Amino acid sequence: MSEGSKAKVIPFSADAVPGSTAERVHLAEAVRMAEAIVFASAEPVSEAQLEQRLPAGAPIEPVMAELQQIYSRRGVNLVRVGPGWAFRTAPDLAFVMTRDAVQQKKLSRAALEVLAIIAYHQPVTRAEIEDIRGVETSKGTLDTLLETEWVRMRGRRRTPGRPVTYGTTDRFLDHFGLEEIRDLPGIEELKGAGLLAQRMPSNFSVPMPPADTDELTADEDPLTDIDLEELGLLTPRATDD
Amino acid sequence: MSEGSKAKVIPFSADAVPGSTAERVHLAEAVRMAEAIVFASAEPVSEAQLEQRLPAGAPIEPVMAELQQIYSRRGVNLVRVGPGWAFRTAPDLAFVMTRDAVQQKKLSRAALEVLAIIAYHQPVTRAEIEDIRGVETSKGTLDTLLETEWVRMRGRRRTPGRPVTYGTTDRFLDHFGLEEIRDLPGIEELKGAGLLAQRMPSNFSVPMPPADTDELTADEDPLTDIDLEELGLLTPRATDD
Amino acid sequence: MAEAEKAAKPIPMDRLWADQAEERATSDPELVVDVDGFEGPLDLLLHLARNQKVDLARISILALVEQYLEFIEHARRLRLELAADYLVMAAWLAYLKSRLLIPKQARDEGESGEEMAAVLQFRLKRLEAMRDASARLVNRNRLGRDVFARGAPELVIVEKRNRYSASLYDLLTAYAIQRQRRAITNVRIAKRGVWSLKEAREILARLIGPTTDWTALDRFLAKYLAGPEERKTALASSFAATLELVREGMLEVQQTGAFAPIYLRGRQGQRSTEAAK
Repeated sequence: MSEGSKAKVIPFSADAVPGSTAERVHLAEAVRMAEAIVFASAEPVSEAQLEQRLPAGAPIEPVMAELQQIYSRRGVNLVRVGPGWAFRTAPDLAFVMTRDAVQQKKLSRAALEVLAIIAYHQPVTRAEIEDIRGVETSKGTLDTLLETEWVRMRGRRRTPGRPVTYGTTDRFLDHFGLEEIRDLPGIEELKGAGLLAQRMPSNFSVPMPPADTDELTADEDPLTDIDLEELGLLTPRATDD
Repeated sequence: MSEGSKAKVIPFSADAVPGSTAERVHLAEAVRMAEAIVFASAEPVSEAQLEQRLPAGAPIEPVMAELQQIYSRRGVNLVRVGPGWAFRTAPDLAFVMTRDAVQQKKLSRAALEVLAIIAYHQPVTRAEIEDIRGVETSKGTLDTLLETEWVRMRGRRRTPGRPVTYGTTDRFLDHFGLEEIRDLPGIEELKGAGLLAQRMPSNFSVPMPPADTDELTADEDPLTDIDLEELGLLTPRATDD
Repeated sequence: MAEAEKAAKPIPMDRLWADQAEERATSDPELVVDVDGFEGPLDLLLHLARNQKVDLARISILALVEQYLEFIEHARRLRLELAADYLVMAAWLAYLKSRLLIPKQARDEGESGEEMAAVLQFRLKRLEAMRDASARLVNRNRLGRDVFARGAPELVIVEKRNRYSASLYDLLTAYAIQRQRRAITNVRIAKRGVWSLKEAREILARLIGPTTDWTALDRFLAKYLAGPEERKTALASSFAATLELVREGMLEVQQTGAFAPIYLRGRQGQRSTEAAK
């Protein structure tokens, strides 16, 4: 134990309740018992149960009040759960109770292609992506891209079937070190970098994405909650809501 | 750790212990986190697990020492169990807790004796156990002990026949409220009296059971899958596996 | 054996153990023991040693040996079946007794009686120590009996997360390769490397529609036959298409000999069809 650590101990104050020394000792003992009982119980412990198990005459209310006070600033709090008492992790520490299991994954070639098409051609529908790539895009690929949070559903195209349009996110810009989406290299830069052949068919072009990817284009409708429900991204609301 | 949670984590400098107010606040926060993590678990939490979940650089040792100190006189204590930490109700409150006691399978006298021999003499082979007891050990007795998960096969002795060696588990420590094997009652005196030796010692330099019961001794080999198969603890693998 | 036991009024071993044999005074007229209750001869010896009510260190091994041999003798008289272990121990103890009683000879080999006795003493002490240890162990504050773990452990939520990595270079390469591949594929399609039957049929139907004169197939297609590579596929497809159109009654076809030019014309009517034949 380090020498300096005692100073940092947040004391459990046993003298919160006035009274004679003997009374305080008894109260402190009852507090310890209640603490152990609630700790070991699989279910919240009711005051009636506590009364049965604490020494006769132990004043349940001040005992539990004291215990709650003791734990109020600790990593674990004493809380009321229904008719009983239970210990629960302090709400502000909920994050330590979740453990991330991060798996490094490389995007598949197909996913990279789709991602690039979404970046350059946004807002773009799935059918349009397929038209550009000449092959079907599996749902898995789009799901993966949505999971990366680099791609999002932007809205719905105002055409028959109202297909969802996809676009990139700020996280995308962040990850790829772009200040704005228009920083994506154009056709000449791609040629210059040797990524595109010098001689491309005359009708070949690389589109310029919209300056502001957050703004919907004229032929897009915003996604509504109903849309999100349909897409399985929102659980349907209770009807009485 | 998730991106979101990073924001909440206060970074730690390893030498934060005796220092500025800010450092003390950080230590107190780490204490709360460790408290929440260990309190939430019924099983001991290893220091390795704690290290993973506390802010990077949080000094585990002073954090746990402080937490142990905080809880030393409470109805619930922080105890060390082998490589881990756990909260357990205070032993002096056993009388209040009888209601929670679960009916435990009663071990036979023979099983208890074998358990003690394994605990005090580990690593120990079945032949050595039999030598101490002067009687054969029924397979059922060892099975029962293995079933309790207090005893495990540790490895194989590097002697002819390569007999299996037995030792205790962390669960054994937890069940009997021991920090480590060196805390077994009377082990020092027994060692001093030469009673933990296989043969009557001519000199009294009797080696102690290793502090780290998980580490194989110089004359032990680890158990392999083949060994476990032989011992009927693993089903033989399919050949095409 | 069961009968013999009954006759001997055996003392249940449990009780013997529980009492630590303390109250089972040596005043008992004779040693009556349920041998089944013992965990082997060493256990029996330990029990007998304890009956001496002295520290094992100061125990009289000779007295102990005699008691054991007496017990075995007694059991034999009662025709108790004893496990071989007990008999082996008896033989060894008889030998030990002889060594203890007969002074060590100068040329004696092996252990002296005292050394053998010391070993026995050691083994008894060691067994007793383990027995005491097991008692101390079970009387500790045990988890689930005296000491308790958190009754309602809170779950640690494991969030499985994938972190994806890709560089801008990966992204652009994938895009460029993909777009380029498609662009070139499109160009090839524009060249129409292969005539499909459907295409040939469309072209034929379009070309022959207004024509009533016999025309060589080659000439119809002349302007489509860009190079020698296309000629074969165009010819094959359009010939197949021709046959299809003839069968459907839209075309008439004639050829004067093998490998001679094939002449086509739009169908003129029933009469001309017969004439063509």
